[in-house]
Amino acid sequence: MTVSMGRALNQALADALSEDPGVLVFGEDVGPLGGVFRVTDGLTARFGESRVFDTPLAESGIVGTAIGMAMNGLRPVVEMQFDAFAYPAFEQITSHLAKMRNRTRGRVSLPVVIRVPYGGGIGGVEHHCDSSEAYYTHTPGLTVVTPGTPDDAYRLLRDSIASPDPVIFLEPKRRYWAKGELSGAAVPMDRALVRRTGRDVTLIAYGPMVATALETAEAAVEEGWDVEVVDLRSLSPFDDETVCASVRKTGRAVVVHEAAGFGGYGAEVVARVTERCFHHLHAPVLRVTGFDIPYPPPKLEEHHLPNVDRILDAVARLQWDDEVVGGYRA
Amino acid sequence: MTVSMGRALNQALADALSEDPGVLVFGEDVGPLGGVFRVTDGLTARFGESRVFDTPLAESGIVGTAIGMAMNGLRPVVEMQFDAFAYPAFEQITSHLAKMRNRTRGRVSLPVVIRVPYGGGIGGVEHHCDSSEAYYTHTPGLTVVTPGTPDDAYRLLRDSIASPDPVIFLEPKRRYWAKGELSGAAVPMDRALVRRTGRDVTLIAYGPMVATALETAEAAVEEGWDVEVVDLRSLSPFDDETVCASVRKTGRAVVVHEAAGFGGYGAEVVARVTERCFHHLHAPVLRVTGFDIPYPPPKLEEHHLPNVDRILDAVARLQWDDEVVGGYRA
Amino acid sequence: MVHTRERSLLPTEEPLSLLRKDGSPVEDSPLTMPDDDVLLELHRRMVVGRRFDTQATALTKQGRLAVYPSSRGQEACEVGSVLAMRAEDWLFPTYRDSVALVTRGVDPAETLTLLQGGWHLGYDPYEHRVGPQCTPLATNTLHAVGFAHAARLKGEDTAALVLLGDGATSEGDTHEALNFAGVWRAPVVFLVQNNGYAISVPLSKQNAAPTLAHKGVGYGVPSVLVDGNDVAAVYAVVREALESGGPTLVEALTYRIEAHTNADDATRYRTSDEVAAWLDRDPVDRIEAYLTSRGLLDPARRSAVAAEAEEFAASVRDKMNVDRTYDPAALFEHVYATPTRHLREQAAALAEELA
Amino acid sequence: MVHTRERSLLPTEEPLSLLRKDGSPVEDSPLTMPDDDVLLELHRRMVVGRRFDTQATALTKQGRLAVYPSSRGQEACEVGSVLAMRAEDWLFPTYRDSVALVTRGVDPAETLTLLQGGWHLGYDPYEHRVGPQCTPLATNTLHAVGFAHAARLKGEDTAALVLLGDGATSEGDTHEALNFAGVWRAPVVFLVQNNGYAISVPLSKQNAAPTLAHKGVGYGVPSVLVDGNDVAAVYAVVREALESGGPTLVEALTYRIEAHTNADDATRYRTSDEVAAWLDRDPVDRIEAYLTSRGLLDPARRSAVAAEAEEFAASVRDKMNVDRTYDPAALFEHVYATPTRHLREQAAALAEELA
Ligand SMILES: Cc1ncc(C[n+]2csc(CCOP(=O)(O)OP(=O)(O)O)c2C)c(N)n1
Ligand SMILES: Cc1ncc(C[n+]2csc(CCOP(=O)(O)OP(=O)(O)O)c2C)c(N)n1
Ligand SMILES: [Mg+2]
Ligand SMILES: [Mg+2]
Repeated sequence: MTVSMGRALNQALADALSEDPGVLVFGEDVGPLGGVFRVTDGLTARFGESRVFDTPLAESGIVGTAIGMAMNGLRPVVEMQFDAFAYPAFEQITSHLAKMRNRTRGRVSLPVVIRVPYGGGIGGVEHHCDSSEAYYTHTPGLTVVTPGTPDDAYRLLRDSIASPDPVIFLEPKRRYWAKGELSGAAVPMDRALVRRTGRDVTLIAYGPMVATALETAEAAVEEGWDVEVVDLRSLSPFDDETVCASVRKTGRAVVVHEAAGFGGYGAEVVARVTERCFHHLHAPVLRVTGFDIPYPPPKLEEHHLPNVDRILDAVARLQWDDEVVGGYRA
Repeated sequence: MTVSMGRALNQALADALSEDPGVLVFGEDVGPLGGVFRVTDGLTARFGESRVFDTPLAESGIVGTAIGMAMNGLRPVVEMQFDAFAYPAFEQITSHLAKMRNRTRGRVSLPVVIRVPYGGGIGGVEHHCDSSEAYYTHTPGLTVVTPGTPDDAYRLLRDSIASPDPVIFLEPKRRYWAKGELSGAAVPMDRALVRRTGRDVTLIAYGPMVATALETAEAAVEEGWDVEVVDLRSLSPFDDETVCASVRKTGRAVVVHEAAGFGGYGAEVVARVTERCFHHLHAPVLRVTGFDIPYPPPKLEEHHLPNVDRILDAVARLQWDDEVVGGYRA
Repeated sequence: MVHTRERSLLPTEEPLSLLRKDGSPVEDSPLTMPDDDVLLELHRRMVVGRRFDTQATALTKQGRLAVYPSSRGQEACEVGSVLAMRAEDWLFPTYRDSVALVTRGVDPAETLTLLQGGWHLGYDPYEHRVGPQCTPLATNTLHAVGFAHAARLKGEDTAALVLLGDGATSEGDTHEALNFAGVWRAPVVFLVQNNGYAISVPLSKQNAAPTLAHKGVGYGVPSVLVDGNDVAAVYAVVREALESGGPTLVEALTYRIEAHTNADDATRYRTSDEVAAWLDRDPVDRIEAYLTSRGLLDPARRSAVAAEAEEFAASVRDKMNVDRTYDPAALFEHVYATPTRHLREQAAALAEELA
Repeated sequence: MVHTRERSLLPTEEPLSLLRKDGSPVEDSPLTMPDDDVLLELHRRMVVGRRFDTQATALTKQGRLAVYPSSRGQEACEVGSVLAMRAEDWLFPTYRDSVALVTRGVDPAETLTLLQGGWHLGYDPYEHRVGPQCTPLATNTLHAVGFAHAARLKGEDTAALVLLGDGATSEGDTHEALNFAGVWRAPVVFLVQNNGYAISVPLSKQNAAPTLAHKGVGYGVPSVLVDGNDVAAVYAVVREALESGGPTLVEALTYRIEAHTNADDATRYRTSDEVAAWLDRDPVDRIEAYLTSRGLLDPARRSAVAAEAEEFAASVRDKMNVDRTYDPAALFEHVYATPTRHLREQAAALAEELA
């Protein structure tokens, strides 16, 4: 079945609501309106106001009450309307959602999913295009996942709802309308997937950049590079095994994300891949990321976002002419 | 003059208040009580209630009103009582404080300093020992500094108050009582300092870990390692020049911080140092950090915090016997 | 009227007003009717403001604006409150308040910069004493309180007027702002434009108090409920509040006639009957009826105002229809007062890429 | 008494009470005096609770606790509210509410685990229906609302009692929680123990409303002001509120006799006269005087209660004086339901280091 990512998410919510009476969906405008991206379209009509409902406009309130509900045995799936509007909930997420299980020595589970449409590329104005993954991935206790395809949107959301741990579920909003097959195949939630095999260099991407990385790989064929693309899917925990196997094979890697580079998620990827694969690397692992600036206005965002050319450029800088294996240059 | 870091901070506030009538100090308990760490001790008595005052208990309110005051020409210096209690202000910090100058094309400056006592090692209970620097350093528009000595506490705080940009001023609370000289020497706010020179390996540290790194360097002498210690001082912007000069010289480096390693600030240090010094490195840049867990309770924190032994261990893992320069091992 | 100690802490049960729906004056209103020249000016600016608003909505259809949140139907609030401001006062608006901005004198093209997508803000806040149009809900309430308190500390007679919606009253920041304002007795007017909805969410799901004005009670902040489609009443209430020297919470009952933005589909959450009922309470018609009945608005002035509105709209159209280029170097210039070395490097890399 | 439609939205001007300072009964109280056996139990638990509290403070001096926030002087709130709870109700306490916890039946050593520094929490929240003692102020109010609403959705007759301080009422979360509770009509009782200070900050710098109970008005949440040193009144108010099926905001006027914690120096911000005045309004003395005057509390029972308190304190002392070892493996076990590979690696590294 070919569906858009938005529909795949809607289907995942509907299936979870059908199968488990403890699942609730709530947030701002997720009820009759179906969410500003229509991800919850039709769910109130189908499951009723007590399972899918609008809340007062207060993100800390949404997450804080979700915590209370989860303590009382329910499985809330809440929506933050846009990335930057999750920040008012930061304290509840960081000090409670992430820490409750640890604090209580495992006695209190918080199976809460926080859906966050994130990233740019849709001509959105200020505060509507942040890539906030690094704030969450640095917070122990949170699971952070992000789909790059409709198929993963469906299964990662189902897995997130089923997870006993709180999950930050990052939805790449520019891919809501991108279509793909629902395979029905299961993939463990914490595993990365090699989306395209290649011998020369590994592109490590996630969420909105998976499609861009795959495009780059196609474009690279012309340049004579055989590019492998790894889709991380799970940002925390990180699948060292899959990523390092790829990088050890290719000896070169580029990490791609929309978020600002400085202190971004890519830094962790570079750091751990370098630690684990140092002697396999022909060149430092490079990053292609957003600039270290607030997300730009619509008319300028194209300059900020990683694109095929910029990724190809980084690939070109991976010291291809450096034939001395592990060569040392003063 | 030998003073504790706490006194040095107090002095910096007093001097700034004296010199500039636009400087205000406010927050929870910073008035008559002088703050829970007594950093603002005596300031209300000296400068009056309209310049140094207690606010209602609301961190978003404190930062949000500071933003308004700064828009109106004042220079607020606010205190978050402990690291984790700054999270309620996350939205104001991230969406406004960090972005106002950029949003207004430089027309509105926000010279606000947010003082955050951070880190552990003082037997504090939950939520009183977070190392939250990575959240701020990943946010463009913020300057993030942290002193490792009383001398830097004084001058970095003065510079922060004088800065036209918002500064997150992280105070390593376990070092409040550590004493040192006030040198009176000026050092640009955005520069790292080599605290100890050495030939074999660079320890990169900041805030509470500067002292620990220096101790490690002394202990390393016995092991035959000549250790250089770089104190970052400014976490954002990062002083590539000083750090890379050191690493290019030594060829080996370890980054140390208390915060959880995954997605921590150290990842950025590893990533950018590796990018810039790849062919000078004999071994991957390693990290010694807190574990990827919520900060532990007092009775267990010693196991979590980086210490001399753990840093020495990391140094030992820097492939010293690997005599092949830039050697490649499959 | 509202700040005397004797009055109850509670707002009135019925909204204060000066003009009835049909434009006839309310006899026993505790509010003072503004002078005739003020009323005429209020009318003129509402007509111009509405035309501007319609023009902006039209510009979204032509792809000239990224998005536009219309305030059609809310002109009495947008215009009444801004004209009540004194020169020294500051306005802290939201995304919905473009009409308020142009009424305050901000250039319409500069006003629309945010929504056009050219930059996050097009005007100089210090020029017209107007803070940036604020998107994260309720966050501007705290800026207003801080600003007003700073003015007080500096010995300046400046009050702040902050605009927010019914939905925004649910955010923690609104509460913290009201509380700080109450404790500091800061000269701030919180004008809640209760237009019945936060995007699709009706007020009944937002709050269970009899009115939003009741929220002032918990902070010791005097509260007023006003008919938000009665521009004379809004003007009178806001002016008095701004001059009071302390905080006031004003809830203005109004309605947004258009969808939340051009991207919204309002038929999903409200009926056309409801919209029709509010069209029948139109704020422009109301003041027009009153002024006409008083003989202050003759056909000549009416058409002069209409012509001015058309002209204004035409100039907005012209300005916005210009194809602009946007300099990517701007991305790096103002992140910090002095661009850091990292940013200079990134700017150079981008420049090279584009060369 | 408080939930009837006819009553004003506002709390009473004077705090509701059943017993005067001297223990004499208030004749015309709208509250219902608890049964004698309840009163005796309230007394007994207050005496035991206070002794526990003194013991805990003593343990800080011996280095057995990392920190202890005493609730001495607040026993009427701690004990009155908890005994008013039904078995099926849930308590959401703060760091200050250790006496409430032991009153609810939580093992004292488990209660003190957090403050002793052994772990972040020592008890099983599900065993006694007590949430973790919450440190980030006001955040537990939202947990209580969510919990109570979930109970409603599940068709269970469970109410939540959340404890917070005067200072915590200034946080945005308190507002959001009251608002959600109002809109959802969630069965939650917000008990604000107004002890006059948030660490060093007096109420006058925290809020400008006549009372904190006035904050309920803005949410449509019925509000009650009660004498927080009158255990009978606290019991009566909280019990009725818990049974009401909807939200209630209760402000209890009380005082913390000790410093904020053992680490605090209260002489920096309050006078000993002020403390003395409140010592004179002691909640334990008050109920004792009443029970004695009623002939319910004879010297025998009084000394039996005192002996029980001593015994309890001794057992606490014994339990806390045991030298414990803390297994570092615990650090990694419950960060996730199943430790991730990274954490297993880190746990192994630490184990090796310690081997
Ligand atoms: C903190 C935050 N959360 C969510 C949003 C997304 N959002 C934009 S407008 C809106 C509804 C606002 O309703 P209201 O306050 O009544 O103002 P109105 O749009 O009706 O003028 C929402 C939820 C936001 N801008 N900021
Ligand atoms: C969000 C947050 N900010 C700051 C603190 C630090 N802090 C701990 S207790 C306290 C005062 C609390 O006062 P109140 O709510 O009146 O409770 P009390 O201690 O008097 O019982 C403060 C500021 C905190 N725990 N949480
Ligand atoms: Mg609205
Ligand atoms: Mg208190």
